[in-house]
Amino acid sequence: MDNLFSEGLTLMAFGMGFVFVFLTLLVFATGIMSRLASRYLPEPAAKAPKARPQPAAAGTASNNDELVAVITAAVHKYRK
Amino acid sequence: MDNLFSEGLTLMAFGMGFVFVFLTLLVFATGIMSRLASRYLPEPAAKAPKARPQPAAAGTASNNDELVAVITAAVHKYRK
Amino acid sequence: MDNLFSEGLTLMAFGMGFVFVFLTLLVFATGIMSRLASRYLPEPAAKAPKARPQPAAAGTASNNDELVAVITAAVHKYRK
Amino acid sequence: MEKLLELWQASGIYNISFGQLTMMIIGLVLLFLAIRKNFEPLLLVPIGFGGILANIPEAGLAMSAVENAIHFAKPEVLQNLAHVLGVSGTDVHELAHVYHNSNASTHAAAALVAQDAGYSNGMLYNFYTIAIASGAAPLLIFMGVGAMTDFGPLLANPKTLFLGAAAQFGIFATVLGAVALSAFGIMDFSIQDAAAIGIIGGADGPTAIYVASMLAPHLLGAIAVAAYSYMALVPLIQPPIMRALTTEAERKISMSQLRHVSKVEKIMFPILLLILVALLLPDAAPLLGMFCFGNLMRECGVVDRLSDTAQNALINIVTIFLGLSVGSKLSADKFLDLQTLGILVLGIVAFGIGTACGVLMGKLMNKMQGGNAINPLIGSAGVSAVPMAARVSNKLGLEANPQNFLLMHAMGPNVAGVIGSAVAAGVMIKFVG
Amino acid sequence: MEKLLELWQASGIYNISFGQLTMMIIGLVLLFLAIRKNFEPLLLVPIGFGGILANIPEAGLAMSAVENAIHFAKPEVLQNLAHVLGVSGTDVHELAHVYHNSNASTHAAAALVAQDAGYSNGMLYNFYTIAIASGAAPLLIFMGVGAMTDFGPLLANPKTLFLGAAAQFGIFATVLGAVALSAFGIMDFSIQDAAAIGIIGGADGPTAIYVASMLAPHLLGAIAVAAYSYMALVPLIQPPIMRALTTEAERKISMSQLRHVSKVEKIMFPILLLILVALLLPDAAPLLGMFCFGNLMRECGVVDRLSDTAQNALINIVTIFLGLSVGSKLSADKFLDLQTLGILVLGIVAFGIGTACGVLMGKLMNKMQGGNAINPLIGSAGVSAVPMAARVSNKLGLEANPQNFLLMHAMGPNVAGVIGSAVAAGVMIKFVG
Amino acid sequence: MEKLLELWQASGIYNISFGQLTMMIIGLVLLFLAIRKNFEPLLLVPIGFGGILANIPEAGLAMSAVENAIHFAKPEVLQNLAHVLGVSGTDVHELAHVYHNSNASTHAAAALVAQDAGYSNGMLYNFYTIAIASGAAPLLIFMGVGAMTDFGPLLANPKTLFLGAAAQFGIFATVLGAVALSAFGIMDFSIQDAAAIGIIGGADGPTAIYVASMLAPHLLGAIAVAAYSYMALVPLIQPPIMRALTTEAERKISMSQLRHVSKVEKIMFPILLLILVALLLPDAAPLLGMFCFGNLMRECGVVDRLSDTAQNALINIVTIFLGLSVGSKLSADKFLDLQTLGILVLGIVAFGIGTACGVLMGKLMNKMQGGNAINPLIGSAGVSAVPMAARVSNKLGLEANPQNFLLMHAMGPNVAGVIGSAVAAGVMIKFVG
Ligand code: NA
Ligand code: NA
Ligand code: NA
Repeated sequence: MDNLFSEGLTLMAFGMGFVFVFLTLLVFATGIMSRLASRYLPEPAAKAPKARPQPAAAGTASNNDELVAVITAAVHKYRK
Repeated sequence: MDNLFSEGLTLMAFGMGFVFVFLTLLVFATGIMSRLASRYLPEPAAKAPKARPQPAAAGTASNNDELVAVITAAVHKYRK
Repeated sequence: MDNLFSEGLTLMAFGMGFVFVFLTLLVFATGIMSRLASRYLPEPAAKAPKARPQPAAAGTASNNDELVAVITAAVHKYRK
Repeated sequence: MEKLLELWQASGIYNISFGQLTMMIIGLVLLFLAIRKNFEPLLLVPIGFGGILANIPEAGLAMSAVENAIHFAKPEVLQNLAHVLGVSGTDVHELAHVYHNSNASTHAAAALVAQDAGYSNGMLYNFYTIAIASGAAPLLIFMGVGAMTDFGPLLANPKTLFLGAAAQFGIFATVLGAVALSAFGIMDFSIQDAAAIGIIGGADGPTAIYVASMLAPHLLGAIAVAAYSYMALVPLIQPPIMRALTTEAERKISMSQLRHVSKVEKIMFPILLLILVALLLPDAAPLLGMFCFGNLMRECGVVDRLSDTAQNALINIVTIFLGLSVGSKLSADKFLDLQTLGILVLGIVAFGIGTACGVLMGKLMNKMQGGNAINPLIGSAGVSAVPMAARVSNKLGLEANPQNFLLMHAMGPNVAGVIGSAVAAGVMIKFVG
Repeated sequence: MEKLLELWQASGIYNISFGQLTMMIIGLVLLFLAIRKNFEPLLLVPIGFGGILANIPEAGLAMSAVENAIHFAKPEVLQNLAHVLGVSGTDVHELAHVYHNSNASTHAAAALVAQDAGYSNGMLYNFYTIAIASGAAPLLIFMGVGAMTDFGPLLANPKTLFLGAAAQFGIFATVLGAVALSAFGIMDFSIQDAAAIGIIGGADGPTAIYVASMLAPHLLGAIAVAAYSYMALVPLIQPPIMRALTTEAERKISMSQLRHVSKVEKIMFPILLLILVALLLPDAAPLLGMFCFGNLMRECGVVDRLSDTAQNALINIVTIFLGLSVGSKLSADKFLDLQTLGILVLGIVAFGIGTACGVLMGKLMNKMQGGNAINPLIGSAGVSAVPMAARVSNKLGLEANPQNFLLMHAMGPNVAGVIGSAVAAGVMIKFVG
Repeated sequence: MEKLLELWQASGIYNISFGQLTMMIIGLVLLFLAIRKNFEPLLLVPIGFGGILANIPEAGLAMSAVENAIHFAKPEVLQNLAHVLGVSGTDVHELAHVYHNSNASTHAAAALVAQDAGYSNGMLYNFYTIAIASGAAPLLIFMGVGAMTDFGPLLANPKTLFLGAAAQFGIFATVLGAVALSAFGIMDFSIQDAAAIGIIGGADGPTAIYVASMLAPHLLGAIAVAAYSYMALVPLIQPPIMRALTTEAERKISMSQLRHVSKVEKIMFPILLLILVALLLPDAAPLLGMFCFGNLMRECGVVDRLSDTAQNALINIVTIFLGLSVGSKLSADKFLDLQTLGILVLGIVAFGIGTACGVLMGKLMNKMQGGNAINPLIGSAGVSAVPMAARVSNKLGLEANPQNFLLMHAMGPNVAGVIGSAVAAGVMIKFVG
């Protein structure tokens, strides 16, 4: 009986302790990260990537390409 | 030979018998259910639930919430 | 050492050889297929099938049917 | 030069057997029927393609690791397998025969030997094991079908359930036909085979595959192909029978509009059906349980995202695997057999008898209700083949009377037929499974 | 006639036990709560339905092949099983008991015997093995939840993580309560059971199922039902506690608008969290790893098609299987037990203590920051139950001050609570797993 | 206090090895390349994240149950394992070594021992077993790619298949390079390793993963990372080679518009390709069979819901699991090796040679057709890397002549390259598999 109860107490002490330690560290790490991000990687720079529309895994974007090709070919003819 | 054929006959007799018994019971049960439903749970009452839009399994509806919060904050400011 | 290298050489010779034989056969087969297709199965005939809208695997298209039935019933009444 | 010979001797042309060639042509015919003739393409395209893949010589896509090991017949591997299987010689036919008739632990031991020798299960064999042998794929498809089914017309007129019951006579008459063929020595079907063949008359793909996988896996390919082909042929098979058994006057009967069915009734019906199944026929519980679950998700209105997935992404994924897996059973040694011919003949007989019984029951019910209440044409929809059979009823009704719209009335027996054949499946699994 | 008797003796009515009947009614009640009362329907509809399926007599849907073989008790099968299990007699209860306590190789051998005798695993048993026993389903749901979670409010005010930490006290207090019940001889919970019960207080379905499947699979059904039911009851459980612990003045506190959070911060947060987990608590790595992966897919902006699938098709498919699998644990012999009552009581205590600690921590933080910066009502959201608990905070805030919009401020502790209970889960798996 | 020590000694910081730290940094670099530099993010985000997860100390996510049991080294568990593995001592390195070299039945027995001791397979290990070791994931991705591929440009000008053939020389030249490195004692690659490395030059992710999983699973991580990285680098790697090998006049060649390709041709092409594969190279049947199946579903027009699922939900789900599974092979002991450096160098050589051979074949074909019919720039697209390589051809064409649109002309060799490398894969599996 005593044994089980003390196990429970230990679990509570270490569990809550660990949760607080972990989340406290996370508070600090997040703060540092946010400060670094706002200093070295301000918003506009961050928005620059992610331009290209994504094809599927190793897939073909041939539909788009076809469209592009058709349009460009049309433009090409028109200019002649 | 006889044995296989009589097995087939038994299967037919019991199979068709059971199908009819089962579906007859279902006809009666459905009839009773429909009568009970129309008496005790008429249509308008039945429509009442299913109001809340459903979030994903244990998920966050933060997008909606964000929208709501932005709008309410805007309204809030405007009124000041 | 010699053995491994000769294995590599064999693999290269047979591999490239086979790739070329295979794709050459494919060029010819494709050419024949295209010619047969354009002669015996010209475009309009090819477009004919695929009319029916597809229900799910063994599924019910009862929604469409319901719509059709409601509309036809309405037309029916109107004409009386 | 030696390598060139090796490549040639490993090629398909060198190894192809007449049976494999025939099966590949049959696969192409199935693809043609599916693509050009619109024969249940969602199933017959994967089945046909899977059939071709399964018969590619030397690729062993539909074979287990042990079968592949026996096929390639390296002496030391055969000796190890013979040791595990308890066979004295290393004759490949004897090994294959003993392997197929050995128990589960011997199977497992042989699989380890083949794996050690570097052989692995073919892709289609794996798909079959996971999708069909486990029973999962037909059940998941049934869940999706449940999520697509509207029981409204059935609830508006529950008596149409009798039409769905009568049409199941096709199943059992065919069972009798199959055992008769065996009894007279024409074919060699066991009672299990006969039951699995009969279920073709249920006109329900997943039910047929589920029953065949449990009672007669060696006939699964032929049964599935027959079931889906005849379902596609419903517009050709049913009309002559329907015309022969009804009078012009009967076909002209116009049915009164169906009453409105409330949401509560639709929610409670799948639960009611589940309880009846649970109390009366536990062997039908997997099939009808998943069907009711799908339907409850559809109707309850609070899990629409699950219902949508069950009707789309999930059923499509499962259909792909199910079709390829069925195709894996189209191997020459099992399909090119007199039995397949028997299955095809019995299958169409089953469809015909089911249609006839449905129509006759419709005539009987019409007579009992005064002769002007029920158009017997809706009886044929009791075989299921949802929604094709209901459309056929509607078409014949319009032919007789251009103001006669039977579609919604035929949807009742149509979905009743799904329940009916699942109940019949449960009875057969109970008695001969 | 004999067959008729056989059919009757195999029917559900003939075989149903009182426990099975009770469990089927409980399943119906769960469906009622889910459909009519909107109790977390996405989980409780499949769980309730699965519970009914699992209790259909003779169907054995939730039983393994060996359990089915023992249930049907054919003498020669029992003898073979007794041989494999090393038991002298063929008493079914003894066989079942020895089977459940035997090691993995004996299990495998018994499974082969049952398979040879023609028995197979029930459908729900297979689903449970693949979805839950492997740990896969809760982890994939957690990935999807990660892909749906916006850490913006948390990043704007990281101190709200403390609120998410405080609310986890409910978990550990409940563990203590459970061991106390055992210590005083009222119940009989092991420390593993106690830990699994405590996690109900985490108010996070997938975390609760994951922990229960590892520490106390026999309690999984009751724990999952309690967790989802109480999450649905959050709007009833939390408000009285929140009102009792706060003053009117505190509830009126208006919080300043959250700062804008940049895309880079949102991308880096899941990586930062993953690294902290990796360095400090590897046992939480599966749960938080998948959560962070889902969130990174959401925020990184270059894999939107994967993120969409994780939030829709994949999470829906997994939810269907997870729900049915949890339902398979609602068998009479495990659920109809005093322990379940204990679990239900302890679960609600856990929710209450978690709520209270969150609010008290909110009061403390408010005091430390001058008394007008933090509305303690957002503390209760630290239990998670996303987004219900945050909505409750918002509602009580609006009651006190109609201009007081707490929703976004409460989302911070709300998602912090998800992290907090996953960390708590990791600690418990580490210490008692 | 003791518990505190235990917690500390089980933490990542305490246990992390230099190799694990390095691999976690490599994982972060892959994430950076994927997210910021758009290096094939759909694969490299899951691979990079999986690599980090696999290297979390003590979590054992990429390890089997037996490896985890050996890692935690409880004396009695080690003794049981030693007994099963037939080792006298309990030295962990010896046990691990014997385990990795033991046969399938010993593996199975060791797994049961580990399971009895409470150890289980890591999550990523399970994903790898199901997704990659079975061969399923690359094949399903290939099916999806087939469903996304338009063979129109290829059918309009089938001779571009020769360009796709020529570019495969990169694969075999690299095989020769790898065996040369071994022959001169610089590296230690077997012929299987060499073949798997060569396939990087095929510029096709799923093909590379499929071949590597069959011929050299220990190199899979490095090969997959190299393949996807170089595919992302195609716009940097190819242009200098293309400019060096062509004259300004050649780059200016304008190609005549492609003829219209009928629907029937598009439907028949995948069937034709399948038959050729079946007859000539059964070892390529799984890869090209699934590719043709996907393409047939796309083109046949009667199974659009299956085709949509294959291109979206299914390929996305499989990509998530494939990526994480590949990441599980990024363990320090396998990746931080001189071999990886060799693989990276050989991989880029393969890309370069393939590009060059494609361009040279283009020049040859142009000469043979009068010197003004084929722009050699489209030859480089023969390596595949669909559609990146075709875009590069188009871009260089526009540079030389702003009216010169090569995109559609380059799509022909581009998809021909996919077929070409699958054929090459089949030959290598046949000869050295
Ligand atoms: Na039917
Ligand atoms: Na929580
Ligand atoms: Na290629």
